[in-house]
Amino acid sequence: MYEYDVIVVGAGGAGLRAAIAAQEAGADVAMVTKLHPVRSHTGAAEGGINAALREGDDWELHAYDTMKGADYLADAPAAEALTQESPEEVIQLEHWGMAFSRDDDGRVSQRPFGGLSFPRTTYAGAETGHHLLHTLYEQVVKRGIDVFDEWYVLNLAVSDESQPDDRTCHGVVAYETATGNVEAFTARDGVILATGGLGQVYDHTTNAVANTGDGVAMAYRAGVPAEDMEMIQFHPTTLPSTGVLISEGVRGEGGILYNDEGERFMFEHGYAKNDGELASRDVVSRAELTEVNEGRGIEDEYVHLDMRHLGEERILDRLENILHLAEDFEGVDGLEEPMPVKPGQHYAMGGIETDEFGQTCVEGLYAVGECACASVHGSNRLGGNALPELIVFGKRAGRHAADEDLGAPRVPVGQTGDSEPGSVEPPVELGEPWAAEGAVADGGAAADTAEAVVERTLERERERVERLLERDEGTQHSDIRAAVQRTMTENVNVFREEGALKEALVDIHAARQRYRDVYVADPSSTYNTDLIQTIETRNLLDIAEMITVGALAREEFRGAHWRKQYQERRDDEWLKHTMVSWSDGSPELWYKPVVLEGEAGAYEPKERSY
Amino acid sequence: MSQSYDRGLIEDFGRWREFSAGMWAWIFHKFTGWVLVGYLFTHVAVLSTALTSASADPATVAANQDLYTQTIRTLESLLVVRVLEVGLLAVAVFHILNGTRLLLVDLGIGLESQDRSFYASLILTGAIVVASVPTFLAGVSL
Amino acid sequence: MAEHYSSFRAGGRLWLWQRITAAFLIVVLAFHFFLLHFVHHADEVTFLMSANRMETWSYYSLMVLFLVTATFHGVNGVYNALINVGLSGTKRQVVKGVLVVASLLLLVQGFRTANAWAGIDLLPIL
Amino acid sequence: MSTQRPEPETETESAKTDAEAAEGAPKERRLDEKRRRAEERERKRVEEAERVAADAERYHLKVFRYDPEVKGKQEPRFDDFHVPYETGMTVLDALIYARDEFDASLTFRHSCRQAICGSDALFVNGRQRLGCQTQLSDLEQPVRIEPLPHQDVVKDLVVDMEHFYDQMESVEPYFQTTDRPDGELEEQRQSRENREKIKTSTRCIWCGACMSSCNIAAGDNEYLGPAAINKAYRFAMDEREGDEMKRRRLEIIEQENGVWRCQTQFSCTEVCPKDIPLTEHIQELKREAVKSNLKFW
Ligand SMILES: Cc1cc2nc3c(=O)[nH]c(=O)nc-3n(C[C@H](O)[C@H](O)[C@H](O)COP(=O)(O)OP(=O)(O)OC[C@H]3O[C@@H](n4cnc5c(N)ncnc54)[C@H](O)[C@@H]3O)c2cc1C
Ligand code: HEM
Ligand code: SF4
Ligand code: F3S
Ligand code: FES
Repeated sequence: MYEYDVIVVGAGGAGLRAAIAAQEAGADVAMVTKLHPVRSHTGAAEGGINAALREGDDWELHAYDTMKGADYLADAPAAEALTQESPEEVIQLEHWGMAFSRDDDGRVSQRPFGGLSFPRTTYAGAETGHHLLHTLYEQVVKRGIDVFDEWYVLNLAVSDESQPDDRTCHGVVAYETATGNVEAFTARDGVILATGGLGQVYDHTTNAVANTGDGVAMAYRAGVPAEDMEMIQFHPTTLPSTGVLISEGVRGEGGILYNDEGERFMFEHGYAKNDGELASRDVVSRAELTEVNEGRGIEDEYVHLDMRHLGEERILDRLENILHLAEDFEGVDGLEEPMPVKPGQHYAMGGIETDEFGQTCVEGLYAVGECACASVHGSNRLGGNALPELIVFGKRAGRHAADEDLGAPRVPVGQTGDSEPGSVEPPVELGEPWAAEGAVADGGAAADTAEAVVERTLERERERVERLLERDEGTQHSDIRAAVQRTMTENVNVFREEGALKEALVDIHAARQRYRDVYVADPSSTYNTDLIQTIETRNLLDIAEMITVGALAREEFRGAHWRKQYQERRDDEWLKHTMVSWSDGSPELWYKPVVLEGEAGAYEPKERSY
Repeated sequence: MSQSYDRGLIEDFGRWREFSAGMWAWIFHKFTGWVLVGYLFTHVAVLSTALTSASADPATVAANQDLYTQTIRTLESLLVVRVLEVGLLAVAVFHILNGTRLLLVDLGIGLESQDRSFYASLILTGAIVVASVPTFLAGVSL
Repeated sequence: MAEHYSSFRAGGRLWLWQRITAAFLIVVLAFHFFLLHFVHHADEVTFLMSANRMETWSYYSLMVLFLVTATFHGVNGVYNALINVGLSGTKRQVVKGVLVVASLLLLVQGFRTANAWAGIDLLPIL
Repeated sequence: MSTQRPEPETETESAKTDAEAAEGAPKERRLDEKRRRAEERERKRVEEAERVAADAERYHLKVFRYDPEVKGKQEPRFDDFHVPYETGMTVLDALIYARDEFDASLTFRHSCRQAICGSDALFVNGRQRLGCQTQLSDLEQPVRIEPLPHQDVVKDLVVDMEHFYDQMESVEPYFQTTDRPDGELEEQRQSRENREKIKTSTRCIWCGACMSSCNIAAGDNEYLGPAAINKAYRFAMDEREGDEMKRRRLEIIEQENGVWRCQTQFSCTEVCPKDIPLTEHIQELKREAVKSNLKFW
């Protein structure tokens, strides 16, 4: 049993920043992470970090771009917090030694990015995330913060009151990969979830194999609502064979998209008459797929991204990494030929519902980074807006968890008087109604002391691990995972249609049934990745279901969410967040209004054209 | 860690087939270096003992009949000694050439062609040694 | 966890000397070999000739310097190699001691040999 | 492989009725074309699949196995896997296939699949490489996959990285400076040239390949090793830290287990998946250290 003031789960950019902030605010902090910190997927981010640093730019413009990019589904207080604090956080990174690309005068360079009205994306070559991650980890090393790496967090220790809003999180239970020990970590002040993305519900994704949405699933089952889960960003430029990302920086620097007929289709086919390639990601992704579907794709699968005209010097200076990626993973020399690209799952705008300090409705439980939904990105995230989210909200949550007073939040969390119930008509039963695991959440048990809550969770998780290890026949997680990925990719992709969404629910239900039979083939307690993946797969099932339920519920076309039947944005009815809560073993759907009122006034929804 | 498996050093050198140029250069340089120190010690030992037995008699010395000269001559007339000397030459030449390569590397010169310069050292060593064989074996009585 | 090293050690100095002596040795060793195997064939070596050469000041000092640098270079090389395989603690001190003593012996012996040829009456062998 | 299409069937239906209205419209022609091509491709794919199944183009992997707890794996052994080949398949893909299809207990670290997380450095056909960055087609069969040499094996292909992390963290791997610019939003200036100079050194992904390939690091566990020295280089050469810090950095790397241990074997440079010129950096630091010491000796 370990005890700390603040426990940070996950050591990507968000977790590291949160840990540093909490420690600076005087808390005794530990990080628990299933990967060594430098292995986190933040390292894969390429393009950059948006910050209004320069003359002629200001946070209000950035906030405006963000809200517009979000198609007005973002909460203004969160978006404003992001844009106001991003500059100082970026400078902080620079002061911590991050190797930003530089202008001739020695200042940090900025470049244009999709959907931005000002070239405000700071970057470090095409490896921005790598530098950010390592710079932050270096600060954690400097501060001597305890890091439990290769410890997989199995569950949250949350008390079991009937209303999620009354519950408290007292810690987490984790599995030490190297030894198979299951241990409890008690958090006196708070638990911060920073578990990152969930791309593994799709098979063509830019996300890492470790991005299985564990945090979202754990919080969800502890009663915290998941917000806007249907809002999945598909990045328009990923390599067809692997899903490896070709940064938006390529288009930012002037890269051009061509179809099979050599047309610059973003302009020539009128997808974005003004911004062309630099339109928002959802717009470009749909344009590419439309080209492919209308027969103008190359090999009917992808389009070409050409950067040859930028010249070798500029490419080597700013996009060198892209050359390596195209070469190693697609066998294409970006200096000599155009690169094949197609859309792939990239980012989850939705996630664990939090306010602008990262707090969830469960006392003592925070979420930051990609697993959280503050909500900054609404229905579509702008490129370069996720990394600032990590550092801005990481810092806020860290300080808040360490009991610093940051004022009252303006983004409401949990069910309030403004919430509105919702429903979909699923073709099958959703959730796990058979789960006998406790009436309300499977996080904790009705117990009053923190110790008892933690102790119960520990027991329960030990049993779960043992149960999984004991069985020696049934289904293997890899089959279930593959089935989920297949159905999500086929049915809940860029273009969404009611019948297909329902089909996905049927498949997910079938997968859940099979999961009841799952077994772990590897009997070892040393580095048992089979066991860990089996547990992750359980999380993927919940995530897939949340995404699909949200997609089925939202009957409009907004941002990344496109519905065949509903070809327009419907502000009168749908200017609200879709919320899914785990209730009695099945998802409960409800809505909460979007907060458009910010410091800079109200963000009036306008038509989103680029 | 419950337990872990240490494959030990044997396995490393069991992998010699997979060594790269730089590693071979390192191994050869080590070997030749050791041989050279070894030789330095023996060399001084042999010379000094031979000298002890050299008589101080100027006449014998003048006639090159002193013990020292005779010891050296006897030694030099043995084929083994000659062959060993060729070996020594090889060792010394390689050590010099590769040593020069290392000095350049230390100065940051030719880092990209370090493997080629190693092969060059080898080939040159071979060439010099082969070319010197006649001289080295000259006048040996079998 | 992170050990902290701060005290300055002479590692760099030995390293530098190893290079400097090496540079010197390239020339002298080549000269030595060439002289004794090519100019004069090995089997023609005689005490007299050696003595004659040694009596020249410059040759004598070159050879003494050769001895000193070669000894330093060789012994330091060996010591370094041993450290590289992880020799440490008392063992290392012992090895160091042995090497130093051995090189001193070598130097003295070499010096006496040279003197014998040069006819200098310092620590005579003869 | 993902096929992202909005309902192909219905699309086809409506397209057909459209076609009756406006026969020969270019869009329609293209769609017809596309359908034809799709069919053709599908036929090809099936043929291809049959062909592959028939002559079973499989890659032969020999994978190191060890588990301290599992009977039969306590004595290290090599297992054979025959993985069906697809174009573009990497060593990591092959391992994942083998694990998912043949033996779920096959254990190896991996995450990003794109050479950035540094978890899957392996010893493949006698050389340290990242599994995800290595194309099967570049390798001779059987492909021998082993855990990184010179590190203790925890299980199968997983090695104990603790020592590597300790070395990395022992060089004060964090930015330190005494003078910060005034002004709240002022950044420290850095010239482009200086950033260029440290660029390659900042690319390290902590994969440990270099350390594993270095015989000195293997023989002498105190040696900082190329990656840690490179980390030190990254800071020592960063002009933003200032001269005073640079001296301190040089002191760290020139301690007895620092740069002087390097014997310029070059294997580190050869295996580094991020093409960091490690030997060059180490050599430069040696010279820097000597230079700064000459002033003091
Ligand atoms: C290829 C790519 C390029 C991108 N480029 C950009 C860009 O240019 N600009 C931008 O702004 N954004 C970019 N993004 C988005 C951005 O990088 C991510 O959203 C962000 O890095 C996520 O950071 P994180 O800290 O939330 O999560 P991660 O960095 O993914 O970290 C998650 C952490 O949680 C830990 N964890 C997960 N589950 C558990 C568990 N069960 N127990 C314990 N620990 C756990 C993991 O070990 C890991 O340390 C990009 C994303 C991708 C995939
Ligand atoms: C003639 C020119 C010579 C040159 C250019 C030369 C060069 C070098 C260099 C650069 C090293 C250091 C290798 C390293 O630390 O990475 C070295 C090592 C060594 N040298 Fe020389 N050397 C020469 C002559 C000699 C002589 C005459 C001797 C014998 C007395 C000798 C014995 C050694 C030994 C024992 C080592 C250590 C080898 C090891 O690493 O184990 N060298 N040499
Ligand atoms: S220097 Fe290269 S080989 Fe070494 S750890 Fe870093 S990336 Fe890996
Ligand atoms: S392999 Fe080792 S010896 Fe030096 S050049 Fe690299 S660190
Ligand atoms: S899987 Fe991340 S480096 Fe290979």
